[in-house]
Amino acid sequence: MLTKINNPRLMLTSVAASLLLLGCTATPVATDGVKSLAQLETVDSNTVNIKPDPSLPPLPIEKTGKIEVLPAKYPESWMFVDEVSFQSQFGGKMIILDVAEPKQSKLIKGTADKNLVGNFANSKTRPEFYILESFHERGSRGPRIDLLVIYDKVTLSPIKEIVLTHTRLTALPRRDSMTLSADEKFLYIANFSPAASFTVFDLDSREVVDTIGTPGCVLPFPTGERSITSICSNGSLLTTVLDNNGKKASQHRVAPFFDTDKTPIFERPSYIDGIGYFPSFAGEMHEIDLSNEVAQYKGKWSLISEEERTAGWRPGGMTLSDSDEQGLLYIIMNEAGFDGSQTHGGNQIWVFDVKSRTRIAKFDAPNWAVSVAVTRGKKPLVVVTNGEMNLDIIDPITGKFIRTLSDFGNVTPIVLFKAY
Amino acid sequence: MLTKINNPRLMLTSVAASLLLLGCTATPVATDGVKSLAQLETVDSNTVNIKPDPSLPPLPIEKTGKIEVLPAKYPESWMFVDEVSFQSQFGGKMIILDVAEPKQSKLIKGTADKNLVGNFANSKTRPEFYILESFHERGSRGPRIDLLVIYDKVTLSPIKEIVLTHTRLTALPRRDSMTLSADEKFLYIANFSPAASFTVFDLDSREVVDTIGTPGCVLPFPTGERSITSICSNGSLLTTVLDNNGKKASQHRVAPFFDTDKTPIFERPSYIDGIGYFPSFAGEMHEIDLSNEVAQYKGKWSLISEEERTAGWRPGGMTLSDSDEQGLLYIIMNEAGFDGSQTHGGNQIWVFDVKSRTRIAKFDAPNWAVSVAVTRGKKPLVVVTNGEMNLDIIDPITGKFIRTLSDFGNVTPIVLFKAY
Amino acid sequence: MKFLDQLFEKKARSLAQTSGRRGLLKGLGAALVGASSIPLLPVARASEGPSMPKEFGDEGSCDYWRYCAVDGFLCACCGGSTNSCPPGTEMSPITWIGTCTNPVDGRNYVISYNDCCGKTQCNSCLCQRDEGDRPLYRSDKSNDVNWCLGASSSVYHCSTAIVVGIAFEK
Amino acid sequence: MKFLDQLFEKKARSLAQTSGRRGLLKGLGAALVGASSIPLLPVARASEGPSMPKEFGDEGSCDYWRYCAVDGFLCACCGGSTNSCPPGTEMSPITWIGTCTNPVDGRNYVISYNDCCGKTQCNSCLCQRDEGDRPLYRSDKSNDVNWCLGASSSVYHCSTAIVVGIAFEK
Repeated sequence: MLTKINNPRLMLTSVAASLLLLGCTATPVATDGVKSLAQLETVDSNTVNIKPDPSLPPLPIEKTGKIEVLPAKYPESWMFVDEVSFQSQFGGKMIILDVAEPKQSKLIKGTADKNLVGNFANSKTRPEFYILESFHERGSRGPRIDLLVIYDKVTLSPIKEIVLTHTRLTALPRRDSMTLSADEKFLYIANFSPAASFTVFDLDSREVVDTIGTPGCVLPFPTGERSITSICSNGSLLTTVLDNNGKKASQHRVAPFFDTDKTPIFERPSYIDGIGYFPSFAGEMHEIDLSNEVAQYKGKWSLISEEERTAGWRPGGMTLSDSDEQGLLYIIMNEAGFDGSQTHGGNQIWVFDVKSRTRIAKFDAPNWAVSVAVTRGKKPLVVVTNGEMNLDIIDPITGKFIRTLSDFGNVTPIVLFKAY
Repeated sequence: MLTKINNPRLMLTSVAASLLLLGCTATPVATDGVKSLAQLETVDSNTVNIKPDPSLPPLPIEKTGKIEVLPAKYPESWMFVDEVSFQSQFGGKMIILDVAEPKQSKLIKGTADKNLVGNFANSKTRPEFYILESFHERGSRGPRIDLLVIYDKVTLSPIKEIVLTHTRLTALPRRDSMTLSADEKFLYIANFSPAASFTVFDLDSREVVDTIGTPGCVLPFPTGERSITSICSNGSLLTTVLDNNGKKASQHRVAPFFDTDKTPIFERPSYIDGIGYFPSFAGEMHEIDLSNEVAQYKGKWSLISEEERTAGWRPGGMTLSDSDEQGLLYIIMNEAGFDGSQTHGGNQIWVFDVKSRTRIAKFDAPNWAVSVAVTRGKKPLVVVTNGEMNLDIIDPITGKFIRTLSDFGNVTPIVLFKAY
Repeated sequence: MKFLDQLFEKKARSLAQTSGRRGLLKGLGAALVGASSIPLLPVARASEGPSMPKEFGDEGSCDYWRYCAVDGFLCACCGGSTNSCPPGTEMSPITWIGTCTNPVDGRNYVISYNDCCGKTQCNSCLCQRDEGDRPLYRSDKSNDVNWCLGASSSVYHCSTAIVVGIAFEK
Repeated sequence: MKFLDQLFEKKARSLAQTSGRRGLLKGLGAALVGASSIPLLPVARASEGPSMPKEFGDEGSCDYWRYCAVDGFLCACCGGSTNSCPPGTEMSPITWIGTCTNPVDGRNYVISYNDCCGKTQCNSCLCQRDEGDRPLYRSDKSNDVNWCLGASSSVYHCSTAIVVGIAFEK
């Protein structure tokens, strides 16, 4: 029935199957079988050494319409990549990536759209994640709407969309633009118009509870059971305490501990055991205890020696630090830092034991480092967004560069989140 | 009043202006002037040789809110670039580009958004152009709407948006997805669901006149005064004749002149003096007279010699040909063509005098050629979308490569249109 | 779009050197087949033979045999597979088809390249082979069309390559 | 975003070599100035002197003096100029500011980096200098924010660099 093919390098077969296209109005054209021999091609490298065996049974006909699903619990090596798509911001998305997957084509597990520099938050206990995105009715034109979209982690489909009425923060992505309370009862959403506030969203009822003003203070760093700490324009902190319904109970100021002009700190902390670690532009590490009802400033220490400071070492990057589950902190360092280089990244990753406030390792970023993240588990991998906007995978124990991940839909993957 | 600066290489000045930010809730922080000398930098190459002259009067304070406008008649060297943004299709746009502009920063004259692989048409006589685009309410989700947007060429703002109800053609962009009647009274809009039809739009009243089915036949090639010719799945043509109101008067078949399986032609013609030039995959040139009420097939001739055919020469590319105002036709040729290479582009541009059906020139595409276009006027420039998705500019008289245009917002600029 | 390979792989000018290499099977009078019409297809069904049917190759590679007429992002790289869509997308019911030869059994199969729709472009594993591709007037074989026109979302995400029949010898 | 330069210019790893080069003026206690509040600004006005005020350099180059704190696409490359928006866009009334030194007269000027909004990103002449840039808690000096939040469209297209005052000596 089938043309016998002895030499796969000169394969040419004449076929004609039946003519059917549902909904197609084109007049089916009867084809008359034997075609010109105009093109003889070698077969692909993939198949060039295969000798066809026509005695094999034919492949089964496959069903259409099949859609994949994901496990409810994501493996430790999976991460959420915030692909902000800086030069085409309607195309932003979260990419769910297995950074330990050896096979290139299996890196991507799925995606969720995130329009116009949307914000993202992830749940550790609920089988869902949260995207806050905005749309104009006509792309760049027409009325704007801000939407909180609750996604099902298994199907990657929206469960519910909630219209929000306070202008959400739209800035380069960061890990703390939306955060969850310790018990994951409430989601806290940063607003910025540029008046600053945050919206409390109840994850059980899936309804907005309230929006609470934080004049001059930004971002919702979760604190204790039911509190939110924000960082203020005068170098102080503001903790908002909620009641059990998510309504404001009280607000508390923590005295200024830095100068926003002279000694600025990054507003992108890492967390270890209830302490928020906020590096300064110049290389001090500020500790803020976020484990109780009100934030408490715990002092600072230096990431760098005097010699290193003189040499020009500074921390820097878009997502410049992360912590692993063993309590180590990883931070990008730039040997040629200056005021202006703070978001540009660096050439090394330094690893700190924050308990002893000592550096325990450092390794070179193989291709520059703009952002850093660490996977979950006892044997974490360090994932670095490099200068070419690909991801370099490094073993933090040995400091050894493992490989570069590219062509996973990445254009500007500047924030990575642990997946649960 | 100002710190005197003698050495611009060691510039450091302490400044403090007044504190005002309309609508900003941040508490203004009083700054105390003298700052740390932590960073001393050399100034930029731009300015390094300038000796500041403080006796000059200060720069005037500038107004905000200024928006540029364009001339109603675009110069001959301007083109519309269809930036389809293939890997981020919400970010598609038309870029108005002066391909003869020597200064890099002045290449772009303006842009108009074109969402989800929208279609474009340009008017020669009206101070407007047309974009057909689609939106879902929530980016990739929600109800879809197809919109014809009429743009003002001077302000690059929408004049009117018209909702269309027949599924518009969504395919890789081409020059003939929307076309105008010879007198520019009517706009013809291709629909494809995959049932094929075209919508007649009155450019005077700015209203839809009618939608006319063309079963099995696609694309609206303008014909004569008030006719539209489409190309059919059996290798024939269908001409639809309209009355003066834009309603269907009659339809006429032109007998099949090619085999859509064996001897396919490109559906992307160039036009010279009322004749549509449709190359075949294998290198024949089919002439269709579109100057009268009903299309007339005028026969074919070969772009290539027998030797060239044997060697593998074939035409190919996304927008593989264009004509200049002197009546010359430019077509991309691939020396290693095969059935499957038709949209891949080629390594040379050949120039034909279609009256004498002879090739009068050929030149190498400096960096591969995927699409080709020619500017208006007596001294046209050839513009080639190259394999890196930049534009190579070539002088067709000498065949000499002039320069490459890049970084003009281009990602996948695969169709170019003359601007008027 | 083959010419886009370069863009994604950032290898300039490789196209000119490689564009003649591909072409497992030419455009040979293949069928007008919509995936949703499979039950009506008079094609050979998988037999219940003693040995198992076989394929060979990397379904994440553009060279894989099923992709002979493909033009798009491979769903096998996007969280889907050759015959399934990534999570949260929707498979278009209508599409274009190609006829590709399985090098393991030497048979020609009708492949339906159903698009997965409803999320922003996958933007991984761009593959443009175009063997047997025809222009818009042969819509059944036209891969320039956004076939998500048949889905509830017209946003193209990636392309599958589904075995929907055996192409009969003529 | 400076690290994006590479992406756009396709020059890998140049960042590490060049990131220390820039820095015309450090972040020196500059002003909280919104462009819409200019009439209220107690700044020096252009004098009616005999010689003309001067600037020098290519306003399409990231090195141009006015761009010392910029982070975005330069409107001067997008159909606009240092102080005007491209056709069909809208200038945001609020924004962040920097203080840059004009090398011709040696003066420090307050520069307002008003975004132009309402069309898809210009995607040309990406420039990230960030001198004096501060995080979100100092929103007046924060260039990570999409300042199109003050315009009718929140879609960012490009950034201007408008002289809105002279920075006084302290």
